[in-house]
Amino acid sequence: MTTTACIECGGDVAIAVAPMVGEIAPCRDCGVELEVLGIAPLELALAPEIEEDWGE
Amino acid sequence: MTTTACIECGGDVAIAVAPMVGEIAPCRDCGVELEVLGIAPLELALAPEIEEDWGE
Amino acid sequence: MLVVKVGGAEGIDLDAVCDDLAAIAGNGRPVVLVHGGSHETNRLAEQLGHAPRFITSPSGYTSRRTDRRTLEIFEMVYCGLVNKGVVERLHKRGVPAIGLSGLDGPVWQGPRKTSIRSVDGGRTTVIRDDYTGRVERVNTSLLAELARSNILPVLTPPALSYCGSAINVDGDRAAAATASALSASELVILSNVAGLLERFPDPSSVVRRVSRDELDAAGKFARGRMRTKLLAAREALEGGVPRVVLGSAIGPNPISRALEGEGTVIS
Amino acid sequence: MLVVKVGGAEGIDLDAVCDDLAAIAGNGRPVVLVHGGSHETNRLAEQLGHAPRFITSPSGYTSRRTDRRTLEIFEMVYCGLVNKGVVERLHKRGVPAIGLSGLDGPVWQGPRKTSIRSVDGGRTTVIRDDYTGRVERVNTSLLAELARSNILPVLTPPALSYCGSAINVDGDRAAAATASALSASELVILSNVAGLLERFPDPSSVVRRVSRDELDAAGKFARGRMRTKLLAAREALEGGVPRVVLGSAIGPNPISRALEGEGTVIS
Repeated sequence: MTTTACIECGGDVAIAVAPMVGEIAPCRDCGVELEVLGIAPLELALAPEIEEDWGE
Repeated sequence: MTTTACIECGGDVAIAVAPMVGEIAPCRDCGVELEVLGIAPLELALAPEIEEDWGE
Repeated sequence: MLVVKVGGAEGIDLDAVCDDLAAIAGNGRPVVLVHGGSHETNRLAEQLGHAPRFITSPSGYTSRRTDRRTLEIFEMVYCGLVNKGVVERLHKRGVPAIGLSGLDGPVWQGPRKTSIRSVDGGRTTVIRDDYTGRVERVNTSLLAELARSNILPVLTPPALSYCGSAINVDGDRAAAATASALSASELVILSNVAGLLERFPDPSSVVRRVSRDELDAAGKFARGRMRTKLLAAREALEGGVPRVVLGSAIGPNPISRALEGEGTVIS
Repeated sequence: MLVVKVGGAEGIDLDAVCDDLAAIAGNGRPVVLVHGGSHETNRLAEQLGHAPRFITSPSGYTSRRTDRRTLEIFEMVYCGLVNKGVVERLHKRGVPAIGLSGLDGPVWQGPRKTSIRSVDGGRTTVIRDDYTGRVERVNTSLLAELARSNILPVLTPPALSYCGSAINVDGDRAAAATASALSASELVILSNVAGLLERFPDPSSVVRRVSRDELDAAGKFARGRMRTKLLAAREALEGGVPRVVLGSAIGPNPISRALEGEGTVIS
């Protein structure tokens, strides 16, 4: 794992060494969930809310 | 082609040397249409009427 | 009431057809759509290792050899892929639609042929396990009920045989039977051909007008599927439909262009 | 009104289900059937080189990854092969039937999830091009109209999203929504499992009765799809359906056996 700065609070966000686009990375400090939008360069954004219901 | 006896009039029915099950063989004498039901031994029967309309 | 049949040949743009259909239905005209799916059925049959086979009847009509496995592949494409694809497109364009095969209701009933004949290389054979037949009865009360609820019926083969099995039926002739049963004012049959062509495949050789009495003579120009379309046109006219147009499904507003006379007008 | 959901797992005998259904409908009881098709969909997806993939949600629910190509394969099986196969079987048994997907009418509408989360190997990812959602609205007037005409509705996913696209929805929960909307007296959910099993997969460990208050506790026994069935049962009870039975579709008269209490009765 490696870390990067949280876009909300500047705190530490643990990121997989080889992150996948779409991967969720929670911020340990403020608790928001970030989504990896781009890898090179690394680009993060607030992850969309969980919609719990599921298809067939 | 080879010939066999018509089951209706006893006349000559021309049959392919290697007939196919379901093949139609008309009788030259009485004109009925016979269907090959079996090959070894050769078995003939009156062919069903033509139903002209067609599917997609 | 307008009945439109759109074929399933390659290159037909269902989005363009549905754009046009949404505009026509949006103007308040009740419409019933019938569609085909032959190209996609051939593709899926190949992919599943059950290659499509076609039968030529003693009088030269071509049709799909429809054994049980083919019927299932046929249903997957016609009733699944194409039918629901058209229904989805119409909803997206604000037109409430309902996709029905002839089995459903049932909408289409008719006799299943107990046996058919196939001519191949000069030899004629009898085939008995073919699931094909013809539409004789149309469920007009169900279709009228849907029209009253402003829901556009999107119909597709197969039909239901009187003995209760699914049967492959010709979409053009099923559309003609539907147009007759609903006393439609017009039947438009769209395909990947510009109409009846005097010199097939030259699109500029479209025969623009054919009267009912000229239908037999016009038949000599017809190749392959066009022969069945002329038969369908005849059956629609005999069923009381005043006007039938054979037009091209290719390009924008194909239905409107046909209604304006682009293609072969038969009346 | 009775709503029956029959799953699409391997080994389920649709002839036995339709025999039983014809007897029940023949006694005058109005019935709506909902069916699945997962096994055949997996098979076709493999054959077409678009292998099925399944997603596990953060809270442990499993569902089919439904990209556009999967949705088309899904429609070919559910709306084509299985739906028309059931409709044909019912006609053969003298029961007029109509096969409808949720798109048709539309019968089922609901929100499409703009994004879903998938947990795989401890890593969670957001997926946006998934065509899944939930049934919120049921077209009761269309279904009631069909019941009045003595035509048995045979329903199948997909549903229609509010933005006009086809969405894969859970068949058990769609059946629960339908049972609630139609004020059904009973909902029977049949699958290749004898009911909620205390010691999965031991069929003798069927939990015979679960009251509404015990549903949460019973949840700890549930594995995989059974979790969604319990959720569906809860939603049906909350929707006013007095009795839900989770039973086995295997063997003769599966519906009647479930109605008589064979399986897990939740009320």
